[in-house]
Amino acid sequence: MTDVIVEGGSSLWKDAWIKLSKNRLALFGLAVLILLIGISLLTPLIAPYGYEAQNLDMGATPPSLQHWLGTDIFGRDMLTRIMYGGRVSLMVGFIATAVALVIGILWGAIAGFFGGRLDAIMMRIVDVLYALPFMIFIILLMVVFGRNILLLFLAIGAVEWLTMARIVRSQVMSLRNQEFVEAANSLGLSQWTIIRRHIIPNTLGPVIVYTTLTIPSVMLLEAFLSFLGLGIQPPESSWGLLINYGVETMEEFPWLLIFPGIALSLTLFALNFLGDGLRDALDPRTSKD
Amino acid sequence: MYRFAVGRLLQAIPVLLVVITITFFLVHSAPGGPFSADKAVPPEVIKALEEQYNLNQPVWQQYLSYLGDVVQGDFGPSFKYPGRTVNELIVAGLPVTAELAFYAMLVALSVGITAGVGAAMRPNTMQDYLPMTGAMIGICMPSFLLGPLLVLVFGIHLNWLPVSGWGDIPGDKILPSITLGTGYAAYIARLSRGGMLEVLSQDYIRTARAKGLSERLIIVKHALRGGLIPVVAFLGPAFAGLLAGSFVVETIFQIPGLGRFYVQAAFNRDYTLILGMTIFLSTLIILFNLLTDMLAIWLNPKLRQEIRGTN
Amino acid sequence: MIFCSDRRSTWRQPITLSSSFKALLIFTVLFSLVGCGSRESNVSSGNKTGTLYWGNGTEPQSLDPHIATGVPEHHIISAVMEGLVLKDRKTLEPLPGVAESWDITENGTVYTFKLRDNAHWSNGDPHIAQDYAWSWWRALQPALGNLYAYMLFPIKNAQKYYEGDITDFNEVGVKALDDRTLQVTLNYPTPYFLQLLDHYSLFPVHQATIEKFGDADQRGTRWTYEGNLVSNGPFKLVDWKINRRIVVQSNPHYWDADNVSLNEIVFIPIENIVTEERMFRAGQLHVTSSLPADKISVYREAKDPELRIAPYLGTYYYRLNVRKPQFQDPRVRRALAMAVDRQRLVDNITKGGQIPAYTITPPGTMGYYPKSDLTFDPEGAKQLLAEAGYPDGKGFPSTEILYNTNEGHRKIAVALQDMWKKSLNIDIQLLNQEWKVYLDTESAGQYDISRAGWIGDYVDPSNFLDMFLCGGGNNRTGWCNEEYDHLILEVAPSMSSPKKRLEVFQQAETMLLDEMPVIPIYTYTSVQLVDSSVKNFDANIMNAASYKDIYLQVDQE
Amino acid sequence: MAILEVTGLKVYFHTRNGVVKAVDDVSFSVDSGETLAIVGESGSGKSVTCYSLLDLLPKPPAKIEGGMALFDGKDLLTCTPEEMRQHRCNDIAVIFQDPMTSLNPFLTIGEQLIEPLIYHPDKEQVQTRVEAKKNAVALLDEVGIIDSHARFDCYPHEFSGGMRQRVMIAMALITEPKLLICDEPTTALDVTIQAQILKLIKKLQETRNVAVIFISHDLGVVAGIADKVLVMCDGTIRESGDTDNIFYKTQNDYTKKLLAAIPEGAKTQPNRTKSDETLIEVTHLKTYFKNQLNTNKNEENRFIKAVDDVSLKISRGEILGLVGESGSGKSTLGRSILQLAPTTAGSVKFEGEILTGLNAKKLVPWRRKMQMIFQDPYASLNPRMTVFQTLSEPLLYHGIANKKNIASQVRQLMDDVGLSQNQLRKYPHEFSGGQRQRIAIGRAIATKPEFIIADEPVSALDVTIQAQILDLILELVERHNLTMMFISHDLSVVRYISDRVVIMNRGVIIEQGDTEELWAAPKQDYTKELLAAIHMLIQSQNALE
Repeated sequence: MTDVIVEGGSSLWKDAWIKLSKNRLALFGLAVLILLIGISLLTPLIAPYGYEAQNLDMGATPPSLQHWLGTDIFGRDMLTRIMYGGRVSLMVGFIATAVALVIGILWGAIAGFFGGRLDAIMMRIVDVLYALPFMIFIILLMVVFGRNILLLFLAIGAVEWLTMARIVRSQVMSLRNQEFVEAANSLGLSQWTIIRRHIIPNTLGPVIVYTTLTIPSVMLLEAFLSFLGLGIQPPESSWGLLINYGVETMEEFPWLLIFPGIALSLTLFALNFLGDGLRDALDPRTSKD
Repeated sequence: MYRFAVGRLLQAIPVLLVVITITFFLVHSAPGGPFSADKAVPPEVIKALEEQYNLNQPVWQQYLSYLGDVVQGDFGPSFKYPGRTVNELIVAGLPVTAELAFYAMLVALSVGITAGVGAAMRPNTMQDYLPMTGAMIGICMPSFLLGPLLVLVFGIHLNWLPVSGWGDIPGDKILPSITLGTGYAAYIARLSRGGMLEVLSQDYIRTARAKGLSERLIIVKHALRGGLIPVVAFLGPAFAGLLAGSFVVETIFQIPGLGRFYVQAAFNRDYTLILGMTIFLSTLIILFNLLTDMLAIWLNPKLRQEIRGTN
Repeated sequence: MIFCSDRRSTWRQPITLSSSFKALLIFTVLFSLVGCGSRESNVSSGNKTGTLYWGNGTEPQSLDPHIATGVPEHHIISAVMEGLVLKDRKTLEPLPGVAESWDITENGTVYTFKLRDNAHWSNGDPHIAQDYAWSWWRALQPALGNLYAYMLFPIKNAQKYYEGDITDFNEVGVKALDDRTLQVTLNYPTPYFLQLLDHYSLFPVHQATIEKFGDADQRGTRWTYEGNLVSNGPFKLVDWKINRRIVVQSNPHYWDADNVSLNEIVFIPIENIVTEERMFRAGQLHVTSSLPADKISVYREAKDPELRIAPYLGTYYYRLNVRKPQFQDPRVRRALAMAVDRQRLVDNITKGGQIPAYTITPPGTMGYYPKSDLTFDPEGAKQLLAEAGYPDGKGFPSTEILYNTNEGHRKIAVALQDMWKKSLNIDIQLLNQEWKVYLDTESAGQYDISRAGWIGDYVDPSNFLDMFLCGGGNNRTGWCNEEYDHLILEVAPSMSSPKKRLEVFQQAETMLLDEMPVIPIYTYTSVQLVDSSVKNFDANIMNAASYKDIYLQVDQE
Repeated sequence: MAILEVTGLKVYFHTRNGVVKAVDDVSFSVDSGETLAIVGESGSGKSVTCYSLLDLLPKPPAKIEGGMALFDGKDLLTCTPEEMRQHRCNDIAVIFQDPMTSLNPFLTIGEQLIEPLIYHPDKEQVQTRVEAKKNAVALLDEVGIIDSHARFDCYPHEFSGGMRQRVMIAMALITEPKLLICDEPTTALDVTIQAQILKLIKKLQETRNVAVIFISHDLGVVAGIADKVLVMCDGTIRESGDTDNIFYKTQNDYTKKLLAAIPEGAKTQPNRTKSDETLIEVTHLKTYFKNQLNTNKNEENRFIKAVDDVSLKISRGEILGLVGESGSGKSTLGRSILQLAPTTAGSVKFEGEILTGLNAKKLVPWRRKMQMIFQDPYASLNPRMTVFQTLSEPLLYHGIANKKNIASQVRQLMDDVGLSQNQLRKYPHEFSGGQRQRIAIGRAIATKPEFIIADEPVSALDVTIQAQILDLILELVERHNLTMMFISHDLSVVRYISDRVVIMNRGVIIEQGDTEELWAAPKQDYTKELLAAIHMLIQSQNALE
């Protein structure tokens, strides 16, 4: 039995792209995201100052011509800090969410599709992970494995995929007794092929919407972990950390909070518009023309 | 219905057992003992202390004796606060955290559902975009930012509400509940809007309208029940999140809840306190998940009969 | 729609919205209104009823003076208990406490204390000399885990008894001659011994109460909790709600009860200093335990009278692990020390009025002003580093600064990282570890440079210099110098006059600073907010408050 | 006197890709006591016309461009929402098509019945709950719900399709309307129940002197009930007049096409040379499901006996019709034969090989030889796969085609099922019901099977499309020499297509035999009752001839 090479396979995504390009809001979201990613990638070239270049006399000055977004208490240029912070936050946001996405979808699809005792066991495991004390888990990770970025993804991924698994499971359970799944069964396709080709593409809608909500919360979780010493170490920083420090001096130096906050919320809005647009695009019922 | 509840409770016991076991060995393998301190502690003192809390026994023996105690409801003494038992600390902190989580859930549900339903009634108009944009801001606004902001505006500049404490001064429960509840209000707004839009497109809504019922009655009596099912499904994970999230809010508003204890216990390697709280919190989460599942079943008459077995 | 807060005018509904949206708006506004009754802040009500609201940092571990170690515990214990000797609230000179008077023999090794006859416990029992003999016996029981047992070691044979070399407590130099007189014999003349008597590890404890709740050396008994504690201080414990408040009220049986003006003190445990500052501004606290660094400059510019900054007997320093290859050569250690611009660090980063420190012992400790040739000289440092084999920092191995998760430590580490990079061109990394892990790593010596700080237990150079004795529990640098130990352990105690004693300490300190296993950075300052209505709470380098003298008075502007 | 006078009604849908003229200048009138039937295929605008009268159309896309609808002198199209509520409560009521989704699953039927009475817009007509319940129970009896007092507090899911439609009728009549709009009330029901509902509506109309607008796509149903008929197509009226001259003296060719599409009469082509080799043999097959409803352990109804000890043979080249009402177990039997449903006992042999008991892996080669066509064209195709992907999957999976000739094979399939090849890139939702069923058939014959089970392939389609699909199936059976089991509840369709017929009820085979013999002389009385229900419809039609 040759594996199914479907010549027109990619068309689901091709059509999705055609539909997406007609949705102005989604395009705006995509443009903003590409802009942010672009800036992050080019940061080493276009950053006005070194990210750890301190200038203690210039401590915490408001936005000026020299420093467009002002400086932090060490006199470091905030615009550069936000750019470098973007690199970390976006990387962490996308990769950790991807990890959570993959594990969550597979776990949810298998639990939902097979049901019965397997489903009960898998879901009880999810309940156990929900209840475990996250804090101890973090400290242990930090200490036993030392300190590097991969650890951060493991820590975040281990928490985020739980809810994703729940969503995908409820979606798959409703799809399971649809007639086209029974038709695929009557063709004699293997369980795994049915899940891969028929079940998962039809769960993309709600999964995408949830993903666009996960990325910002993951960025904030990264800040909390970095603050504890698990994530990135000073003098590097991320949007979450900048916001965290900015909150403490909210009254004295408001710009330390406002600009990273704008960066994060811009990402969130862009992601949401893109996510809604992508969900509609992947839903064949929305007309292509 | 109760047969279903009993079935789920029986399932909860092995889950709890696994949670206790994993946490126990997780905690004991974390480096740094409960008695190390900034000032150098003479070795003979450490030996004496460990004897008193029988930490010198092999780990699995401690585990078995700990399980023995837990079964009788004794969660052991706290290392960090000599003389205080874990039961005492939890009894002091749990009601506050549960109450905070409850009020936050109240805020989340009331604001979230009102916004969601309002948006669903007139989709793609100002009354839809305004709450939904607000919801998006709510999601992206972390509580460690929203809390201080509310305190500065309402607590200090306008001096309407107390800045901290829980239950000492009237009205001191409002700001913390709003801070903790906002994030979830945003989620619930989006979920209830989706659920309501889906239900409002159903045939039986058209039947209700054809019967000449008023728009308001159709929403409240016919649409709400079906529309809010996705929200009910979300309550389980949301409650777990509220309990975990209360740590930040308790620190900002100086609330004597379990959240801060939980983090401090981890930092102090207060083994019995961590274990005790993990058991309590996970029981609370499991119970709440069971409650929300039963509510979801109760809401849907067809499921309710299938479970109860007799029509 | 009128709001009830006095200063705000009416706030009308500007925009009209569809009906359901109005419902939402009205609902949220009403919901927030519910709390708005007439509310008087703690400070204003406290000033009327003589109740002091005190921000006390973290939740106290225990009020047993022989177990507690932290500053929050120290505040409460010094309110409810009192030692033989008190300290003057400005000069910290010894003042008569439970002991009415005392005389010291010629050679300064035997002290005889005369107790007051009207001294009583808070439950009315008479307070007699035997209480002290029993209490100090209890303080030296190893099972109790008393981290401050070493404060009693100046007493003859105390250390031997604690370490189990001798078992008969009578050999220890403390004897109650009769109900009113207590005789204490020391190993060798200790000029600061009277100060030790004001430290809570030497406070008396009520034997009957302790034995009612378990044996004397049992750690986790409930004798210090609300309703049980019997103490001899100006206040007595009335209420203790975990994580909420600890309330003490004036103790009628106290020997000096009539001069105590405060009726009640409420200690509020506040974890987060940012929250504490907000509570102060909302009038819920008379005194805060600390203040966030960035807020200090705001209060200073505003010349706010409620801001109080005072020198504090403590030094913030960095430990260098001499066992590491790059730090074996003292010239490298010295170069690092010389490259630190302490003045700019204190002005721009810590901003708490700290004093740049060039010696380990804070200047002015019991009249001891240590001299040091350490100055900020980046060029000299660069040159010294080159001499030590690392011209322009080349070849210098990558080094890590270890610090525990804390906002203040992070800022200082980042600043120093940059200073060393700029002037010595060496590559420094930062390692932020959680508290217990930090302690573990440090005591196991697995660090290059680590952040450290020491707050004096009593005002005497020995409390600082003892840290660096060979094999000392707190000497985690791995540095050892017999000559230094000899000076501190043998030569200094044998000096007859205090002045000569200080000269020996100077010699030892100079030796320490030449080798530079540690880099002094700044001398601490106590920074806190004190409401204008709080009187007689004077600043001193131990940041010790004598609660019996404090009174509240609103001064009419 | 005309109770409803509609002149020049125009309703357009403003969708993203242009304006759709759903109703374009329609005029008609209805007198009280008279039944007007509006007939047309799906998409002809018959429902939109009626719903626009009661303002039930979703406003953003739909917009009433023009025209007037006078009801007792008042224009429905321009009245205020408050007045419209009065009309909905007192004057006009609607019975919707699908009883399964038109009742609120979360409320008891009693509650939904008394709602219009206790929340009546004008105050003096408001009734107390007790009063309203009395009226509701009386009405339930009238529409034929047995022990209505007890069933008052039950939930919709506890009623069968037919019973629910009776509740809908009661719900419509409770406010004593003057005009009753029935939107295809019997389409989703079985044939015997269809007859009963039509009789009920007729009786109620006479007793209450109510004007009725009866919307349907099935002329057979309309013949027996309507006084006047309106034939609509693409939003316009093609013909209107009394029932008999529409049915028998029509000149309009569109109406003729509709009349011709009603399948009746015996199977026309001669039987092919039917070989007597048995392809499928089913012996004592049992398929039981755990009865979710009552789990108390008494033996008797612990299991639902969907298929209860069935034995039958299907010989090669034959089309076997399997007939039964909904819930008779015919679909389960089909799925059990294909091993899609877990069988409890008995065996299924395919060309002598026993299939029951084989695991999934071993079944794959047999799967190639047996395929299935499903009932609901909307659900049986994966919404996110293009036609090309749906058709190429079986071909590639079973190695019938490889990368090179897959495109040509798929195009060949498209021709076989009569679809244009340029639609390969499209998604299922872009096709009509009939076209989708053609895709499903294409997928079924892709693996060149020998045996196909068609589970109610045409019951969800319009009558004209039905005829085309049946012809397609017959042609394919012919060309590929297939053997087929045709499952349906529609007797006239089964008679049109199958050689032999098996009648099934409650999981048991009642009777089986050649189609025409069975039609002429049914032995079992259940079969008689089934056939009688069909005759009733045909007689009313003949009577008019």
